[in-house]
Amino acid sequence: MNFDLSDEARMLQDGLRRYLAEAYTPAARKDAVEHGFSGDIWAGLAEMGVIGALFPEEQGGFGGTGFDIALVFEELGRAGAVDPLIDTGLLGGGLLAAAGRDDLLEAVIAGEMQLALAHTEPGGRYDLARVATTAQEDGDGWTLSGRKAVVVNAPRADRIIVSARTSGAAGDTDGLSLFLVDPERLTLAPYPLVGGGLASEITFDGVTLPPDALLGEAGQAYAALEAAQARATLALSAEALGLMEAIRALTTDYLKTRKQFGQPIGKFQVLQHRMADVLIEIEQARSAVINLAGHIDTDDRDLHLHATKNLIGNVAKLVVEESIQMHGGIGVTEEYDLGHLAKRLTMVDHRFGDALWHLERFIALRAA
Amino acid sequence: MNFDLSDEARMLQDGLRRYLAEAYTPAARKDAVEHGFSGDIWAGLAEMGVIGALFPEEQGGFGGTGFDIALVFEELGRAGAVDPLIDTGLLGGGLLAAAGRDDLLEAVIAGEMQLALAHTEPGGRYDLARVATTAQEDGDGWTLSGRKAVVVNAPRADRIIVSARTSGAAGDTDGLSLFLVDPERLTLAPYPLVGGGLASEITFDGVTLPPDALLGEAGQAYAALEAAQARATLALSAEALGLMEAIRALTTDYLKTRKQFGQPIGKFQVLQHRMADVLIEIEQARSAVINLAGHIDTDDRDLHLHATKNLIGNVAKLVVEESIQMHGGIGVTEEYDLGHLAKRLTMVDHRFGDALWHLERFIALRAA
Amino acid sequence: MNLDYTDDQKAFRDEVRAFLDEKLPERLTEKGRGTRALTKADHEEWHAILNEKGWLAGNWPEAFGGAGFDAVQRHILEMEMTRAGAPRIVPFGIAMLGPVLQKFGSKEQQDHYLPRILNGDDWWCQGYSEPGAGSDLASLRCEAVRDGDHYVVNGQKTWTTLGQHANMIFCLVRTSKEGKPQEGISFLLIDMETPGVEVRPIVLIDGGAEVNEVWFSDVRVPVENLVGDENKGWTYAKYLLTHERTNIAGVGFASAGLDSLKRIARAEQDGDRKLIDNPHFAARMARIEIDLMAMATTNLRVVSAAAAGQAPGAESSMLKVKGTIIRQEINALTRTAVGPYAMPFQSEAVEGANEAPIGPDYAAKATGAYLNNRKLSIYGGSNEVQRTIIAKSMLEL
Amino acid sequence: MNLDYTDDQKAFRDEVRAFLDEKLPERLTEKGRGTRALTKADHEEWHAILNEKGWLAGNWPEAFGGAGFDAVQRHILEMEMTRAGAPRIVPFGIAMLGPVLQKFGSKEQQDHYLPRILNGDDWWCQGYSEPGAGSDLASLRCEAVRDGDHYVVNGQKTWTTLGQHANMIFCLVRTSKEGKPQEGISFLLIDMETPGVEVRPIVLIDGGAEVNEVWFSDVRVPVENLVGDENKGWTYAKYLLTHERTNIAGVGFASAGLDSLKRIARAEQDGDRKLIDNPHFAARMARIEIDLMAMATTNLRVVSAAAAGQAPGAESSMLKVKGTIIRQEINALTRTAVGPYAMPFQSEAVEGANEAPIGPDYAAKATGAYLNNRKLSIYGGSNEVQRTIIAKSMLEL
Repeated sequence: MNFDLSDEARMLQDGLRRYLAEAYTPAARKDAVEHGFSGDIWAGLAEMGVIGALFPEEQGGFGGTGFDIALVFEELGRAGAVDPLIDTGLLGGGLLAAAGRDDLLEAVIAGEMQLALAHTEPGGRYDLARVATTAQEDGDGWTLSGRKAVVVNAPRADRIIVSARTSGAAGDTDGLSLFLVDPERLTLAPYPLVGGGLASEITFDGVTLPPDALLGEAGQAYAALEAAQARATLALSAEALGLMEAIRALTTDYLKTRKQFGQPIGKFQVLQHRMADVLIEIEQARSAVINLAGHIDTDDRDLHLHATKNLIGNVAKLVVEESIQMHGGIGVTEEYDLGHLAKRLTMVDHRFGDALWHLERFIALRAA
Repeated sequence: MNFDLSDEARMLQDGLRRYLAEAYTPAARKDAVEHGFSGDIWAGLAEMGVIGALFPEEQGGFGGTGFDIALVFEELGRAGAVDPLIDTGLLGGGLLAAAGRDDLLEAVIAGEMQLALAHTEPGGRYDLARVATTAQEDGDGWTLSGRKAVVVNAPRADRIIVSARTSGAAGDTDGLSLFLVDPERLTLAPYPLVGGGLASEITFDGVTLPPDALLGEAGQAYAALEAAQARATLALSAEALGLMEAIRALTTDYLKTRKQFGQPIGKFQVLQHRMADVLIEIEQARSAVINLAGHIDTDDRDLHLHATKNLIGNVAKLVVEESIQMHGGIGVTEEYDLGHLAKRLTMVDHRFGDALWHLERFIALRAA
Repeated sequence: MNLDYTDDQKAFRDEVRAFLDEKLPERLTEKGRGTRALTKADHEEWHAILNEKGWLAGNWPEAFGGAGFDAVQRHILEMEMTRAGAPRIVPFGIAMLGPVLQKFGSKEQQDHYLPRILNGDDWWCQGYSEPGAGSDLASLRCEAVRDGDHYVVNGQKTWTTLGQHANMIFCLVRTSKEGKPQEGISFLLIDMETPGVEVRPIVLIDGGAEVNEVWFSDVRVPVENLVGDENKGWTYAKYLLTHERTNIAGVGFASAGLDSLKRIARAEQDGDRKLIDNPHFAARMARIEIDLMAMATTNLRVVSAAAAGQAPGAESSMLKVKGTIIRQEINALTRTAVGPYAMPFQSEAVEGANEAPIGPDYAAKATGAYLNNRKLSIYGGSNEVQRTIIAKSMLEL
Repeated sequence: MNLDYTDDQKAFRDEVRAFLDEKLPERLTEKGRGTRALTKADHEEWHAILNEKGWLAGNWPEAFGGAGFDAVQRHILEMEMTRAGAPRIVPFGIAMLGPVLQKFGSKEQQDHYLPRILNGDDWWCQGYSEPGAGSDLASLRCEAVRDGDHYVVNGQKTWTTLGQHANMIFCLVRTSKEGKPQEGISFLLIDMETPGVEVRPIVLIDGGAEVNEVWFSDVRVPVENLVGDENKGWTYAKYLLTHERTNIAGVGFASAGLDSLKRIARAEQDGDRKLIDNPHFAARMARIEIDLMAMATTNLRVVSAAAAGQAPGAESSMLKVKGTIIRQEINALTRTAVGPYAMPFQSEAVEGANEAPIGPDYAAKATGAYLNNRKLSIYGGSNEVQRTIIAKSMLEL
């Protein structure tokens, strides 16, 4: 049992924290918020090996454990970073790796390729098997028909991985296949996301793809999707932890400096105790992230996945609401840093399943 | 719309509050806690017309509205009274009234007869239809077989009303019948209840009853049981409100007098704000009781029944836990008044359905 | 005790419903439900319709052109308007300034300003909060120095809602630094066209810009614009705050929000069932509804007591706290209900907002409303201030 | 980072399990699960078994006859004992007084008292709290006045757990009224057989009488029973409180309580299903379990840091607060789980408690445990005191 970081991990953590503190200026963040990511910073991250840290050596990286992922994303969260490392790295990259496409993965790790996963569909909520989009094979390749919802990073992606059904019906885990699509074949109307970044709705209206667009084995994509999303959920949870820490630091500072009724508001016992409860819950979130990181490659993965994402969702709500309340009016203004962090933290509950969704699945697993 | 009490109601309230404040001495309460009720006080309540206030004129009373019931039980709760007015008055008396047994009801209203309802069975929890006890008719009357759980007031009852199945199976609403049983036919081992009073487990092992033991029509008792329990639930909710008020008063006094760290603990902002939340929730409980009282004879009865008992259960937990916490060690001692009140208030959630039980039924009604 | 409306009250409710059926423009209710913001003209249109009926100022005595409704009638009117999706009556002139002028204003001020509020000639906004003086109003610093027939005002106000539409602002200003902080405050009416007044929007977390900073640089205000006595503004401000607390519980908004949430939950697919049939979702929603059912009755009790002439005390504070908690929980659960479609940033302030929304219509406002309504527990006396009021009135400390 | 035990730690865990399998008397675990209280003899029997193995004082250095375990080993021992249903090690001698004597006691005190603790010759209890000085220990008033070779002690202690079994008590007494309140306190060892010591039970809300008042009337205590220096007792008391906080999170108790709750929920019929399949019940239970999974890891982090020589700071306070909340919620949900059978009053203190319980076995303790365990958030520094510690260490105010 050992909760200390290895020397390599600590070096990466220190380096990344320092880099982001310097590079992620207000201007860079604004750029990333509006345009999905900031090219310079993306290159900087790649150069530091941050993308490579998400993959094991056999896939061309030098990390890939749950703790590596947690470390990287906690720092990105702390900086309020917008860059789509989840989409390009863990979702897109993870699926490329599962399909053995080392050629493309190399470009991803080098920071030269952006990816997006077009999976969720309108009305599909968080159910990974609820895909109705179809891919029909004919002599010349594949024809895709269907709709995809809130495809994060699609407007900036060099390739989009699209899930579609080659057999079965929405809700089946069998029959899902993945396709690698050049976005130039699609019409993408970008829109902004709360907390920054870009996404698109995508309609496939008989889009044709060459035969080699198929990624991995036809009909067998569910397990790879599940594994990639589990790692993405760990990343998002760790990002949430970093956001919580940044918000806590901001709020603590505010409590010390803001005066009302003749004293710093941090002198008010009621705010002290509520802040203590916030701190306790953030420690719970930290342990939950550790639990998931430590079990991401074990049989207990899903139990911890559901427990962690449920807890993160609940704590995120508490942290957002209490920090805004303690700030008062300034907490709901766009200009102040808290707004950006609070929005990103709020959105954590809307990807890969919210607290209620994971609660129900935790109960089901425990009853099984 | 009018939230004022009528003059008669106000007189009853004032009289009852004064009477209980005087008569319900620590010795009288101890007597009632240990023996189920105190004879003098029971007679006093009957003489004041408190039992009669639970019944409408056509049943020999002079009240019987939801607001009459709420008024009486709020005062009983405020005094921490143990006397089994729910069992004798609303359950037993209500079922006698429904069966047209005015002869016995007269004795109840006069305070001369105590009743108990033997209905719940081991494993039956709060489901009114989950009765497996059977009553078989033969030429000479009825034979009862089965078990009843936690029959409140059985050891002190002059008559016990027993529910049993004359047809159907546990869970059916049809096929339930009621029987009036002389407790001398039974072996009752009394045991004490948390918060005071006595109960028994009852085993019917082929107990024979005369033909006229049947109360009302055979197989048709469910609606009467439901109505009686709805009124009993209103009474229990109002009692809970009275208990909350008594606990609040005790806690407020304690906060003003108990000193720690050099000042009354009520000066600590944290306790002030938590006490404010307690007060807010007690006002919610008061409104919930009013809602149920106002709808007890309407089509919306069950919606308000489930809403009110759910809310009462949740607020009771908050009030008990916060008041004990604010008292510190003395709050968990038997000698101090809070103990008795907190125990009674805690037990409210264990009769006629707890907060979770009513939540599920509220949801089902809303979905219907 | 009787929970039903009297026959008169029922008749009034029916009259309100008939009026709303006939006169409330469909275009305005659609805007309220959709993603588009109400414009200044929209508000003015609705005020004019109400004024024509004589119901714009339900709380004003008939002598001042109001409807002279009692608390129950006002409650009925508010509930029915909310239920019908009518725009909210902009409170600054009607609900806030009006009662102050009626109680403390001069005859000239009453004769001049009150009709202009009803007619829509003036759009008022509120100059109370300052940076550094949010819940702690007594510490405000914006100052007015007497100079002949004028006060010269310098300083800054903030959180001025809809100030961008206003031509007039009522302000608390410091006219003396002697004595206790609240003793040197005066209540001043300022024409926003006066040189030196500047309004700057504050962009909020949901992208909207409904609140503003208002800056005063050597703004000359005629002394006749002082309400009541100099240095007595604190008294008038407290009186105003009491009146602001009409409908403080927001039962109508909560009911409308809950109805909307239920519609969403019935529409959203959640695996093989609708979201409303997800027991965990249903439990959270039921708890809110049960809380709201109780609070609505608490509100009626306070309204009923007010109609009988009793002044609400700590009950207002209780309603404020519980009411904002309930509304915020409805907002939070609505955000949860829309699932991944909470993520698109769909603000009125963002270009292209008049395009079709991303995802289902009902999702467009969910996240913005959640974020924006965090303010409910902050403004109008934060919930922390309310809890202290409740505790003091109960603990007598 | 690695969440697994090392091979050595696993081997130790297996050794503990084998020991418990062999040596823990079934009679004692049955008592723990049933309705009967452990007697003094039961505790002494278990202590003797542990002492024979050398594991009674896991936290003591080997030089004093302890096991010299590090924090992780102590954690493993505690978790395994709790899981096996072993009686708790009575903390007053082993966990509390022992470390104080080892750090601040004289050689004579160490040589005399420490072996007697291990052998079970002395049963210690704690004299800290007084009426009027609960969480505010510095305000205590029980006084010791020097008279030749003795202190004469007068005053009262309260909440003295298991004092009815004890022959010795360690007390905080006031030896000076000068300076700050905490500066005049001394740490005194008192033989309870001394004339003038009186123990009176306090009956608790669950009917049990495990705590006591201890009264001192002109009790003469030899000066050699003073630990360390006069008026320095506050320092020793704080040191003791730190040690008391071993296992402050109560993860073992919580896990055992959750297991028991699950067994009950699987046994309880709820309409046509088992209670554990009631989604609303299952949701409350899952939330507790999810919280506990996280807290167990927080606890391991603190334990691991302690094993590496780091002194826990505000983390102890966080574990105390969260740990008591979780345990109390388990108690509350267990009470809920047993349904109507929470109503019978089934106390160890009530005559006839050795008869068969009313209703299912598992129901007998539910209400008593819920009520009694309200104390968890009160004693050992109330959760309010802990939150203040957390806030101060974080806000640096």
